[in-house]
Amino acid sequence: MLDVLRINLCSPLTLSFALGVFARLVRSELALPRDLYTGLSIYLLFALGLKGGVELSHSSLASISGPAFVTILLGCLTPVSAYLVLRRLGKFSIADSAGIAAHYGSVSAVTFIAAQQFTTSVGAPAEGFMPTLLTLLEIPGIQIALAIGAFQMSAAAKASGGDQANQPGRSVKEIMHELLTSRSMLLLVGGLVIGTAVGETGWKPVQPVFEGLFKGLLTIFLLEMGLAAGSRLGDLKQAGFFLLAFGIVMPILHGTLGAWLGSLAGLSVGGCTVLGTMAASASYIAAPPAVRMTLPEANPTFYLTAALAITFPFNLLVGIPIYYEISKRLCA
Amino acid sequence: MLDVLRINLCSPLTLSFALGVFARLVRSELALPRDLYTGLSIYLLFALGLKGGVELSHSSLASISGPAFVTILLGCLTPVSAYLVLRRLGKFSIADSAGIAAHYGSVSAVTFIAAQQFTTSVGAPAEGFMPTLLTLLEIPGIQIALAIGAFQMSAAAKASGGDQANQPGRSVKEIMHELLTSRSMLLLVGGLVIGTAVGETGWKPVQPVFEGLFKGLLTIFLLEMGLAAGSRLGDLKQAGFFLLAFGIVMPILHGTLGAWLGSLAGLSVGGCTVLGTMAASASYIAAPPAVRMTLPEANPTFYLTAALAITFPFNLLVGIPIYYEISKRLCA
Amino acid sequence: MLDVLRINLCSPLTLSFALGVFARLVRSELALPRDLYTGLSIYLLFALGLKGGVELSHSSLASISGPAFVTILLGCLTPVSAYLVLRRLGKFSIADSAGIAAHYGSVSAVTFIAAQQFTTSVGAPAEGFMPTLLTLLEIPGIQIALAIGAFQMSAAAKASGGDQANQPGRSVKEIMHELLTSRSMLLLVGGLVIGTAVGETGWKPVQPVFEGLFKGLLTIFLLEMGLAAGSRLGDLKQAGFFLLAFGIVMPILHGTLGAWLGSLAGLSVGGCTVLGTMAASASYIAAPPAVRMTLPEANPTFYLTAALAITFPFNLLVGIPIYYEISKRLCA
Amino acid sequence: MKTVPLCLLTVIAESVLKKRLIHDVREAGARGYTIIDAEGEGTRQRRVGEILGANIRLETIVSPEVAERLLNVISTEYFDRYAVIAYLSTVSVIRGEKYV
Amino acid sequence: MKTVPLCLLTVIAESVLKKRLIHDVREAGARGYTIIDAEGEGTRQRRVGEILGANIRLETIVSPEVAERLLNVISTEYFDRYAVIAYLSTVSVIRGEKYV
Amino acid sequence: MKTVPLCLLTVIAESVLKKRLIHDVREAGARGYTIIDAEGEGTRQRRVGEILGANIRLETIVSPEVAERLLNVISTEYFDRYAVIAYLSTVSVIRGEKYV
Ligand SMILES: Nc1ncnc2c1ncn2[C@@H]1O[C@H](COP(=O)(O)O)[C@@H](O)[C@H]1O
Ligand SMILES: Nc1ncnc2c1ncn2[C@@H]1O[C@H](COP(=O)(O)O)[C@@H](O)[C@H]1O
Ligand SMILES: Nc1ncnc2c1ncn2[C@@H]1O[C@H](COP(=O)(O)O)[C@@H](O)[C@H]1O
Ligand code: NA
Ligand code: NA
Ligand code: NA
Repeated sequence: MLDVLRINLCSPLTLSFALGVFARLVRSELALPRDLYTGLSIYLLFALGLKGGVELSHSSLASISGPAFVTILLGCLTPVSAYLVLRRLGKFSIADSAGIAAHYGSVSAVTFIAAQQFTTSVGAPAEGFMPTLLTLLEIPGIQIALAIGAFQMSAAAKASGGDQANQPGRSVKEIMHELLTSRSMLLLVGGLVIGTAVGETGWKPVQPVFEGLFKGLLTIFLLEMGLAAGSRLGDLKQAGFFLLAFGIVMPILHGTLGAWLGSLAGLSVGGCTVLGTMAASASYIAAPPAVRMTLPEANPTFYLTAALAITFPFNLLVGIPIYYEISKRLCA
Repeated sequence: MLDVLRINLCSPLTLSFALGVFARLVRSELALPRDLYTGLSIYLLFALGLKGGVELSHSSLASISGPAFVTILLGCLTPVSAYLVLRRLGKFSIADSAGIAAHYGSVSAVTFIAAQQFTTSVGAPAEGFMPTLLTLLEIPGIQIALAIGAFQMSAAAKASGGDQANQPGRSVKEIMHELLTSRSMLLLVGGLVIGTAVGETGWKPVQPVFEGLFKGLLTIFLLEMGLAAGSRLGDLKQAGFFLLAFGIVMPILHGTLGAWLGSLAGLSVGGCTVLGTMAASASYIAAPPAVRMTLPEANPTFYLTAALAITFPFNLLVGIPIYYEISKRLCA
Repeated sequence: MLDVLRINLCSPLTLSFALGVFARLVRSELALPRDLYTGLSIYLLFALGLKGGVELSHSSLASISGPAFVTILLGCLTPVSAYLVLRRLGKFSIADSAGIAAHYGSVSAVTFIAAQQFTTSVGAPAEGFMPTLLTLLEIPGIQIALAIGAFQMSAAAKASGGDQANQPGRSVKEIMHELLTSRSMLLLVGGLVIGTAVGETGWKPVQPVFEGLFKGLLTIFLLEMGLAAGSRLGDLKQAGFFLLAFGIVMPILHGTLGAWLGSLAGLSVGGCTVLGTMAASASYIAAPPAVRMTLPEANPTFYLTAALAITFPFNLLVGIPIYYEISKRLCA
Repeated sequence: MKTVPLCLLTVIAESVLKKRLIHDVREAGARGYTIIDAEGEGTRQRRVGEILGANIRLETIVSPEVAERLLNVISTEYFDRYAVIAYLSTVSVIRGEKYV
Repeated sequence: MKTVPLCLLTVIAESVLKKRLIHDVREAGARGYTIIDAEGEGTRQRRVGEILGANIRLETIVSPEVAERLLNVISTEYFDRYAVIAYLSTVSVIRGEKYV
Repeated sequence: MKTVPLCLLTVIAESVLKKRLIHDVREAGARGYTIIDAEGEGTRQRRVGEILGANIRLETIVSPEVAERLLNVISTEYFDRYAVIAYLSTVSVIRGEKYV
């Protein structure tokens, strides 16, 4: 276990993230240009999809249906559990609880990638169709949490005889459209389809870019993630102790649940680790704008700090090795 | 033929373009940052030039003079044929006819690259000096079409006793300067010269970037091209049926002419295919700003839609294989 | 010597720089997007640090202490010599002398890289810890020159009974903070630390990006440097003959001093060449903003033109081979 | 040169609102708008370089009636819950008839 | 603080005109200008993200005479055939003498 | 719609001054500011695309007193030695009380 932790901590990925946090702590002017950040995230998502697609072209439908089912199940369970914990135990407002739950119901692509790299490096690579599961998990969690929020708030408004009716809410259709056609969705699913269609032959000539550069560019991306997380550290106090604990304990619970469901669905140790990590991770790309648009009453400091400055580094540093150890035991 | 078409359709390049179009059709917010687009086009042009230069350093002057001559001939013929068809058959205004003709007289670098990739993948690589021909074809077509437009418009103005004299036209010198020192010209020619000068030895250390990454980055660029073309699809109706037919038939005629002239000049099957594709393609990088500046009366919807949303995908999907089949017969 | 010069002149790096200058001379609109420039410089500095770090992990502390000492000595000597020459011989104002001296006391990372590439290509690679020396030389020179400027100016103000006291100077602490936490410092030192920590194992997966792409991306960066230098050429006349001579003679003196001190500290021929180049080079990334902020009275035309349009190309084209020849003799 | 005095309405808002603001501007009857990326700080929080994105600065030249309508929409829909600032000034527009 | 009232002329135009507008501004006698990249929509067509490029927003602080001269140039050369909007306002400029 | 007339102070300056200007704006008591990247040319020299960086355009809506204070700071600290231009206008701000 300690050895696994050391491998994880001493990788350029983790250390780049740490460098980014450090740069913010010493108030450096270091910043990645906005367009570089966007370009890198487009690259990472598309490459992820493409490579997943090429590997998917070797998988049978039968082998994927069980894992797909448990993934959708995870997408329905985790936002509810997160919401209940925040509202009941944490005494957060309806909007804040739903807003944070939307982040924990969805999934962080970078954490997913880190988990894939990790399982490969410890010699237990995950199934080739994992990126397919990623796309299945990305959206339902956000939707369910936002629906809970909207429903509860209008109930509360009615109870207090409020005039919430004049609030120009955004239609479910609009939100669904935005999520389904969002950048990450299109690139992931598009990459998957293209990768499956072209197979190994088509993949070869583009492999130097979409596979060869992957880890190096991810290292640069993590530098930026570190900068973003570092600039949130100052908000930790405002977020409070409960949110700090939530950002660490909830992932462990969701991670265990994910690994367990994965083992039931017959995934390998690597697959369980990655599915557990997906369940444990909190989105900070797809969820924030959706929540900001739909639940503006929710305080961004809470959900951004929890997802980005607590749960993301936690998963990156110690979470993934933990889910791996759990998966090893579950699959033994 | 069908097999060749399948190879062409199932490449990451074509499918990325399709993904971009699809993203626009479903009104996704996906967009490449402007600077990434500029950066990629700088890279592609420079890499094209460099590689062409390195290969040029193996070619003799004798072998290139014939092909160079027919290329310049193509640059003089195609804008005239395009103008006459548009003006006589299509009944377009002088400005619109000249504006569109400028695009079809010039050449699209990305279509050129796709043709090179295609000929390599079917085992009939083109001559090493093709990028040199590209630079020869880039400019004359635009110039001739603009000259026709200016000349015809002032004739028409005189005929109607108009006061076109007070129109502050841009001098030929200014336009030539802009075209000759344009980004694409400088990078292509500069790359050619540098590549020729450094030869294989100097090329080695930079090869991983300028050759290794080429297809992968082109794939990303085509995603953006798809987005641009997709956002033009809505204008197809406004462009009308004639322009749609023009955007498909004209390339076939120009492509056949190019392949035929190429075979006369002694090019290989691959060389004829690529030269045919160059003749068939329509510029959407160099031509649009030149036309916008010089012939503002021409409607951008016409020339952009024709070049980008009709002819570019047509060539990419079925044009190139057609020119290849034609070239095979011509060279047999 | 001539052969060495030819190798140097016929590399894609040098020729790309020349292409950039040429583009400006013909008033081309060619320009790298600002964010691409920033992105490339982030990449180059980080890659430099990482690779240096990996190689540092093989070096012993004993082998580095001598070179480190002479490097710091160089950082103290070169700004003083540059200041004295400019003030006494060149009759520049205090502010201008100090401002230019700050540039020549610091170091240009791109020139450093070019020297490393050069020594490798002539078969005399420098020691692995050179990037560590780079970070040692980056800052003291700027500081010392700025201190001289501030001190002399307040002395002059007192002498003339001036009211310089009300000038809201920036505290030393602030300037030091900015320099120590500057982008280049953080990326270089951060890269060094990460590279040392992860060693060969961690380096492998990111090597395709941080080593494979290095020369190619540097080629693109030098295109931009050429554009920047080219747009300064017009200022050469304003800079005057003295500055032109200074920008060529001073580097030779500093380069000889650096190579000599390097040989005293036991560096190899390659190491002496690179250390000499470092001493000879003038910063145009770290120094300009620091000088602009602290000595606004200094004319940017002088220091930018000298560093960028005179000394940088001089070192790139002929300086480095000269320092190599000198080093060969010193180490013989 | 003949000019027409018109209202220049400037809105600075967090960038997630971009699409909605464009929609509102069109709905209210404006003939056009111009948008620029911006960063800034206000009473709420910093909006620069964070994952949520920065600000946009939208300006639109409109008749006083359209300006009034737009301000109403903006203040009821966004003011309480989003980072938004809006201000009006009068400018002399060439070919101003086009924008009424 | 002493200020001088001067004309602030703002021109929003399609970006192919950038070089020519800068030339016109200098010719008309302005002492400086500031340019910002912009996107927008007007009565002609959308000018964002297309290959032709987006808009620029140029502002220049000038005397009323220079403003008048510039407006004349812009309206005869560009208004009919290019996507352009221009408007004037009066601002109080510090060290305003510099810009007359 | 009720609006409050306030001062809109616009400062265009070389971008090395960004941090210091933000500091000054806060010190002077402004409640917020908005910054946009710009390029331009003035009486000193071109500030675009050079290594030193381009310009920024800062705007802040403030009370007349704060504007006066800020102008004083800017003119004593920067005017002589840096490329800076600053101008004031009056705008009608919605929820203007917030910014005083
Ligand atoms: N006084 C002000 N002057 C100029 N811009 C402001 C001002 N106050 C706020 N802003 C801008 O409006 C955005 C939202 O402000 P707020 O709603 O106060 O958080 C900020 O990020 C700034 O870009
Ligand atoms: N009413 C308006 N308010 C603000 N900007 C406008 C307005 N109308 C047009 N524009 C800008 O001017 C450009 C050209 O407009 P047009 O000439 O009407 O197509 C547009 O792309 C917008 O950026
Ligand atoms: N008359 C003007 N109108 C608009 N912007 C100006 C003007 N003069 C100067 N500027 C801007 O202010 C910056 C500094 O000007 P200066 O201090 O005159 O060199 C320039 O780079 C321009 O962006
Ligand atoms: Na999750
Ligand atoms: Na053509
Ligand atoms: Na030096």
